[in-house]
Amino acid sequence: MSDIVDWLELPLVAALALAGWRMVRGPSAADRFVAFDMLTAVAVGFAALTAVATGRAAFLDVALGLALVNFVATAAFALFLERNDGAGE
Amino acid sequence: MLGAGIAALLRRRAGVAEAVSLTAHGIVLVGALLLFGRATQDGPLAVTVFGGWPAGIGVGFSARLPGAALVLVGALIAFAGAVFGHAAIGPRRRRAGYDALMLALLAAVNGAFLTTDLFNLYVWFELALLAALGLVTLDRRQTQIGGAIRYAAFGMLGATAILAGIAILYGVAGTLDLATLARLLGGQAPSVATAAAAALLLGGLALKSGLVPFHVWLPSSYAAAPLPAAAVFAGLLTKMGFYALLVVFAGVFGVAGVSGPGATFLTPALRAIAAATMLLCALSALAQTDMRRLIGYHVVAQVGYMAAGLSVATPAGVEAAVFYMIHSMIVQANLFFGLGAIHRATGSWNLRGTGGMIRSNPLFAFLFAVPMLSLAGIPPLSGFWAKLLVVRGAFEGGQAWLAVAALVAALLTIVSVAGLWSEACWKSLKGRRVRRVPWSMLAGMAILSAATLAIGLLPERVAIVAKLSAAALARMGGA
Amino acid sequence: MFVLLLVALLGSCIVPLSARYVGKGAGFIVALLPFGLAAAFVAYAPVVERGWVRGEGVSWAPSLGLDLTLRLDGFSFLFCLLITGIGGLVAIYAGGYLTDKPKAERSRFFTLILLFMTAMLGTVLADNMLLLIVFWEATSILSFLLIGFDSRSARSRRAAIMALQVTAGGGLALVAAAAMIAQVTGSWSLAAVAGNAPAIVASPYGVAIILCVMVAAFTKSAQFPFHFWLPNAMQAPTPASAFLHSATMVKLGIYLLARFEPVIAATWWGRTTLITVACITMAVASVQALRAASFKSALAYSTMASLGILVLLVGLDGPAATVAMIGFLLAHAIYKAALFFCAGSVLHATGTGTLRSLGGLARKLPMTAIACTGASLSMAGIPPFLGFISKEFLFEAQLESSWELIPLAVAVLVNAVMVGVAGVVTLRPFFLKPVRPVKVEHRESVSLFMPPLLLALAGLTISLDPDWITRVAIRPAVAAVYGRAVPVDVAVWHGWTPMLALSLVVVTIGVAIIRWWAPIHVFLRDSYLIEEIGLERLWEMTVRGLLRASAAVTGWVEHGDLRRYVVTTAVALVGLVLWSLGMAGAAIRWPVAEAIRPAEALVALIGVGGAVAAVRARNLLTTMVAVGITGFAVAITFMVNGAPDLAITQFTVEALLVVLLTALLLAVPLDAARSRRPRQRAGDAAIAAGFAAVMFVAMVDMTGAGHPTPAADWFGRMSYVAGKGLNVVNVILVDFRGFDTLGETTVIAVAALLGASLLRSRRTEPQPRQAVHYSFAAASGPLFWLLIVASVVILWRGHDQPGGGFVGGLVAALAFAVFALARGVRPAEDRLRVRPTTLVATGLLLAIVSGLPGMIGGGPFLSQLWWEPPAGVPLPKLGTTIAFDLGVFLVVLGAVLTFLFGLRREGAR
Amino acid sequence: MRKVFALIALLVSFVVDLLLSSFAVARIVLAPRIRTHPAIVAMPVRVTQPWAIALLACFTSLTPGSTCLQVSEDRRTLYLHLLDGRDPEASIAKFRRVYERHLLELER
Amino acid sequence: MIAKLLMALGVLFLLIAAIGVIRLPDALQRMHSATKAGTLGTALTVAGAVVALRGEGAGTGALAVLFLLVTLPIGAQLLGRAAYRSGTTLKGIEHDALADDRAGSDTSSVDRADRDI
Amino acid sequence: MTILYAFCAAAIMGAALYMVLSRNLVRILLGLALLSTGVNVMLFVAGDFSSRQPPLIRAGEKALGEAADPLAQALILTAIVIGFALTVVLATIVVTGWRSSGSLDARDLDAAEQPDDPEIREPHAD
Ligand code: NA
Ligand code: NA
Repeated sequence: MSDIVDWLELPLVAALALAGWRMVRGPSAADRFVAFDMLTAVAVGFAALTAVATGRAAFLDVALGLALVNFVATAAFALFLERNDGAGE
Repeated sequence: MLGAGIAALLRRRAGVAEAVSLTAHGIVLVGALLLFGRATQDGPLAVTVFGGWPAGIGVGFSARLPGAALVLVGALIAFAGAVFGHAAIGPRRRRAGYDALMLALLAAVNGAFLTTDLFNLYVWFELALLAALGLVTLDRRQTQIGGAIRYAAFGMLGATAILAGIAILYGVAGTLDLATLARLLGGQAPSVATAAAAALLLGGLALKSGLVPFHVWLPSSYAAAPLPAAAVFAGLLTKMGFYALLVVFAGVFGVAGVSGPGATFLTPALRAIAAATMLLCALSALAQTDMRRLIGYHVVAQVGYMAAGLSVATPAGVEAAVFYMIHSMIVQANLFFGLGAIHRATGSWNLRGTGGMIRSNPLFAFLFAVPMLSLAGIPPLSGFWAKLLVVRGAFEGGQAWLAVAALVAALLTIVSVAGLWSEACWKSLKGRRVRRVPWSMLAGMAILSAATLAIGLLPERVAIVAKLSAAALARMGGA
Repeated sequence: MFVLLLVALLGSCIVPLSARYVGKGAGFIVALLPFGLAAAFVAYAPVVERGWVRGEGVSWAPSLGLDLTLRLDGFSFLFCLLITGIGGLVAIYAGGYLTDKPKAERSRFFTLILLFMTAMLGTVLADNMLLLIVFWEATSILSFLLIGFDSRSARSRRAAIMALQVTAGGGLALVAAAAMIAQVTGSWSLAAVAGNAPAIVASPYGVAIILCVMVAAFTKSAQFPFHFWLPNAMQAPTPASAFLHSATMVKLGIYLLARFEPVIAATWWGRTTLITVACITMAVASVQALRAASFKSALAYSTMASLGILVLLVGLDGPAATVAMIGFLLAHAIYKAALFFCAGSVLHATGTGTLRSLGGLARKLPMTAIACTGASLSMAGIPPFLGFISKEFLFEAQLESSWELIPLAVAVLVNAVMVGVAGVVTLRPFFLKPVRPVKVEHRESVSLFMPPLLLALAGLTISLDPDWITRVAIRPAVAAVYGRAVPVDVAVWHGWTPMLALSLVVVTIGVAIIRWWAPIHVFLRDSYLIEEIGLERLWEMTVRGLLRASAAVTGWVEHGDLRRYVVTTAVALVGLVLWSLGMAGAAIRWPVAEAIRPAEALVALIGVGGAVAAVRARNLLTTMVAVGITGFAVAITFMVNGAPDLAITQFTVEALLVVLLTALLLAVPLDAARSRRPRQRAGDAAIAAGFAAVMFVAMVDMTGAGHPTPAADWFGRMSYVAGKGLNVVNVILVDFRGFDTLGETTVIAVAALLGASLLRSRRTEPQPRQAVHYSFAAASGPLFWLLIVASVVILWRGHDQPGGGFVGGLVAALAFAVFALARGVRPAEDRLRVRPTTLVATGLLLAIVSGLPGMIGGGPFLSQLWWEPPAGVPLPKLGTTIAFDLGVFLVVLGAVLTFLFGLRREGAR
Repeated sequence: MRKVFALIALLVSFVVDLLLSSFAVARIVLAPRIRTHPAIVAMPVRVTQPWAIALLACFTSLTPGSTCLQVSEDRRTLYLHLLDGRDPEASIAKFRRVYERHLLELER
Repeated sequence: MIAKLLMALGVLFLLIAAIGVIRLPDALQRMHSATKAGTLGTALTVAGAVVALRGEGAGTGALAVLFLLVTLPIGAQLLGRAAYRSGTTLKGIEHDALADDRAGSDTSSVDRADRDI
Repeated sequence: MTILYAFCAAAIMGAALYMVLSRNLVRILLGLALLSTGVNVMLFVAGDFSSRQPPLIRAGEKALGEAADPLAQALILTAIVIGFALTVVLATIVVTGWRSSGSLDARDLDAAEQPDDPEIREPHAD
């Protein structure tokens, strides 16, 4: 099973890189936070793939944890954004 | 013992807090006495591993000698601080958590003095950092915040260097137990990794203990803290850093041991640091008019003496360092107490705004003279023996210039102390009444002055402790 | 002997208390102590006479080399007699002198004087050099306290500080000398020094030892170039000046030099140095003595000159020099103390000490005038006074020694000046007509005129009947200093000798000086040159320069720019590592090459990219986000390398940081314009790169060394067997290394406390709030409970699965965060019901208490206990670790909430 | 019973819509030139229960191509951001058909 | 096999979503890609993983997906409104009903409510 | 792989140090946070991560098989939490400082750092 995981990780890394790029580049704060959401999704994907690679369901716990916590970060971001007009470059 | 200390964290109501705090400090003091007794009787290897795991695996406390003795001294200082704080700390500060922070600080310091584990040491450093930060920012004044930011930034930098050093040692040895590390590293020729780790630990711990050129953050931070806390900082915090230096270099790397050059190559650097610290900081103290900064610089200079002892890299040097540490913890805390009392009496932290203490508070003047003269190394007070040991150690170790540096710094210290005495005690304060110092402050000072006198008049006890400590450190890995 | 010292010490503390109750007679009571001691010492006379050296060794601090060995030989004995004898007179005199002072102050003065006396006795009796130093420095400190006794006067304070600076500095030189001697000879005994002289001189420390001894002696005895403190020291109350600064303390330097003479003489330059210094001192002191305007300072300079003579005599070789030294020591102590007493009486009676404005006091202070005349005649070396005898010895020593003319010429000149000064200080105040009438406020009292009179008498009687003192004091003293017995013939008349001729020359010149004192005095006073070359100024400039240097160093070091501090620190750190690497000189060990897993490599590099982006970002939000990317990448790296616990924690921490830091960013401006100049940035980049480079090298070598994992392996084997847990990391955290975790929990608790303290107040925040967003508000309730349940599950399963108290607490905190975000801080706080800090405290207590049950069975703190259900019963296993973890959970929850509520409030302001 | 069916129908239509609109977004994203026609439209709502409005908002937000930006204060209007807003009426009609229909059923 | 397919599809969607985040012109549009194409990708990947683990961790996986489904739309709404409010540039917007209505009706109640956060 | 991770740890730490050298307090704060992340990676490199298996004992087994270094993980976990606590505390202090001084420039920390005027009476210790 881990063969395919090795292959699948690559596009996932690409997605990570793209999200990261958007996160850093912006240009607006909203763009960064959208990218952050994306980052979370990719990280969950990584958790799933790692679970498969190692054969341990424990990594799905990580996925769950990520899903739990990330929403809060997004909400915080959003509230930040509403408060801070013209945040960004 | 720690439990008693931390349990008091619970109480946050002002009145209760003080009682609890005083009790806890008292308990800690008694515990420290018992511990010290055990350390001197059972020999240096009474280890308690928490959780009951075999030594070298779990994290343990050991009643090793330097540590146990320092815990006792620390407990004494903290107890005196609690007594002193009766009048110095009001309900507002107590509500802000003063007592809990002090106890946490004490817990951290004791933890660091007793632990057998390198990583655990790091944890205690962080705890001390945070507790100290809490104390520095207790009043939320502008100066305090500035000092706190600097303190925090440097604390974290130092912690990073320390943790990086620990990481490397763990990577090389796969263990964090000090004794095991000492066994593994003490006799080895240095590798790139261990050399880097040693340097990182030296840098990080030098930062924690305020050695030049890592000292810049210290005097202003001390000036920012409320007084009994500043005293405890002076007495305990920098010494905690130095203790770790001692354990790491004399113990783990075995610089003073017969067996091996774990990091002997670093001692010239340490020597340079020590000399620079002694001279530069004693010099810096001269021009200070804020008394807290003045003594703050002396605190640093004193650490320089200890480092000088360690850097000689002989058992005699380590012995001197331990003796110096015990002496200087008490003296420096007491000096800060004295400053607090002067502030209480004259309303000023600035030398120019003080005066007349000898006429208004003769008992205070006597109690204050003891640590001052001891700081200056005037016999027969503890500071004289401490300096003598350092000087002797330097000569024995063939580092005559280090002895010269120590003596020159001592002269500078005398000059500075004489000025402080003249300004605060002799000079008359025009147009203002000098208030009386409350008894609790005097009592706090008396405890420490008595200790200084006792060490001064009966130095043999402490000297033996120092000698045994040096021996214990030297065979940390060999036992 | 030791008993005597102890008596002196105790007496000094107790006896002066009498001054609090007794008025005028206090001095007499206090004087009983020194006189008693003097009597006790006299009882030793037969012993000393036989040349015995008596030591009483008590080992005190052997590890430090300190023992209480005392030695009473002739030389010490002479000193002891002087100290106690003059000490007694000083006490009597002080009783009269200080009548107008408050009782407490008087009592303090007596204490200091008696303590000083004790210290002096200790110094001259000590054989152990450490003991000697103890007392030596004590005399310096007491001198400091006595000079500054009138502490309201700025001049007194300044003089005291100057004296302390010089003499205590000299004391440090003595410390150095002693340490070096101990290093060479292995002994701290002063008596052993003479015997080991060749070894000491031959050792690499030889020169340093002698120089240090000389510095110590010169500072104490006010020799050039350290002489300037002595005239200033006259700010001390006159009894103290008489005692310390003429009769006894300043002679300690002579004592020391005499003790070290064998060593000093063993070098080719030792004697030359002594004689040169002595000559310069004498010359300078003579000129200054003539310049001096006040009674006391004229005496002070003449004292300095006398000390120069003593040093000269130590430096000269031959037994006659030693005899002369001892004789002069004795004579000088006696007459100079008397003169000081007289000066004090004049000062006390008239309130002025300026020679030129005094006159005609003989009628009002007749006894003082008599005493002064007697003492002055002795000082002038007029037969039959003791001073004459000692001067004869002096010239004999000069002529007998191998030394040539210059010292002799200087000695003649100096003695002439002494004659002059003696004449002036007697004639002008007492017998010549004053320029203006002098008002006398007090009549002389017994306690004021008796001591000088006694001393003046002593000067006469000793010289007329020198046998006893010669036998008891002088001869043994000479023997002790010279090393063997020397025949000493003390008599007023030796016949027509060259010495007598020289004396005549001296007296002639002296009389001339007395005659033309006023013009000489005025000429010298006006001389700008002498003013300029004053070393006092040099010293003051040095001290001021030090202060300036100190201010400069402080200003330079404490420039207040955090950046430069960090630069210094970082450079030092990197430099230290580089230096260490260089010194270690080991080669880098490279790890075995492994296959690169591309995806993971890329993840890690994205982490680096995040860090780089954080560096480049000019906007704080961007920076935060970039740091977050690194955190994410690191978390993923942990995850793909088999560390689910780490990953969860890191992710959770990142999310929480977002929540908390956005609150921070709401409060502050986001724009972080460049604050460093391009060159600074380049420098910083270089530092950072250097730091990274050394870290990299260290890590590479570390991994190249292989990964021994003894502890980790043990944990892997024992985790389930001993710790009853499947999640090894968690078992380590709560059990094997539970203590770390406890410490860390305390860290968090303290952080919470700090946060609560910093973010306290402002509880009265306006308006209850409505939903931020419709759906969000609607969903926050269910989400809250979902998160709470999840947190409890995570907490519970932690021992076997990824999770545990930390993450559980963090997730629970997130539940409240959701609520706070959706509905506001206040409703969230209400939902929590208790204050976060209470949670923290409870949690911490729980964590600590959970470690206690294990102690009941005699185990150490944090021994975890387990209860396992009997087989087949579907109950979960229970252990104290769960309580521990729950404690951690509560602490984390409380702490995070403290900051969450506080910071979000802060951000909302 | 009717509500259960409504719920199942809701979920099924959601999954289908999710897939379809995901593909739609994918097509836009992968097209050689990005051509979008974003618009913000107001959608009058007929459900009245708060939970139903919230669910509607969530469902419209879940499917790619549309996001609820705001619920008007009188809870009568959803403001939706559409990736493809060329035909707002059609989109609103789609949401009515796919989600609101079932929600109304559940609400009753 | 199913597992592999599901995972591949999931990863593919995630990648496409990421590409969308890069390519789409403004923040609101990017959000469509990120939050939602991401949802599908994540769900598929987790499902694939659960299948690959032969059902081990199904509960956890399901919970994770469920939670994502609950939170993502809310997050999207929050972010969307915030983005809109923060005045992010909307490229090529054809019709802005909200702007029209906002001009008329006052939405300050929300602003007021926000003050406490 | 180890060399790569070592490089990453070093690079992160270097970048963090560069940020700490800045004069903006928030940048310093974020730099310190990044620094602790870097050190955590360093600790990770110090551990044995040759296996990708998590250090979880499989149900039914008594001991850990081939797995990543659990001790290093425990240490990192502690370090993460401590770093988090410190970061948050520092953030709080920075906010407080901003509130009281209105500046984020590290140079303004020392506005009151000059030897203080004796005339300025500081409040008494209660
Ligand atoms: Na410190
Ligand atoms: Na001689």
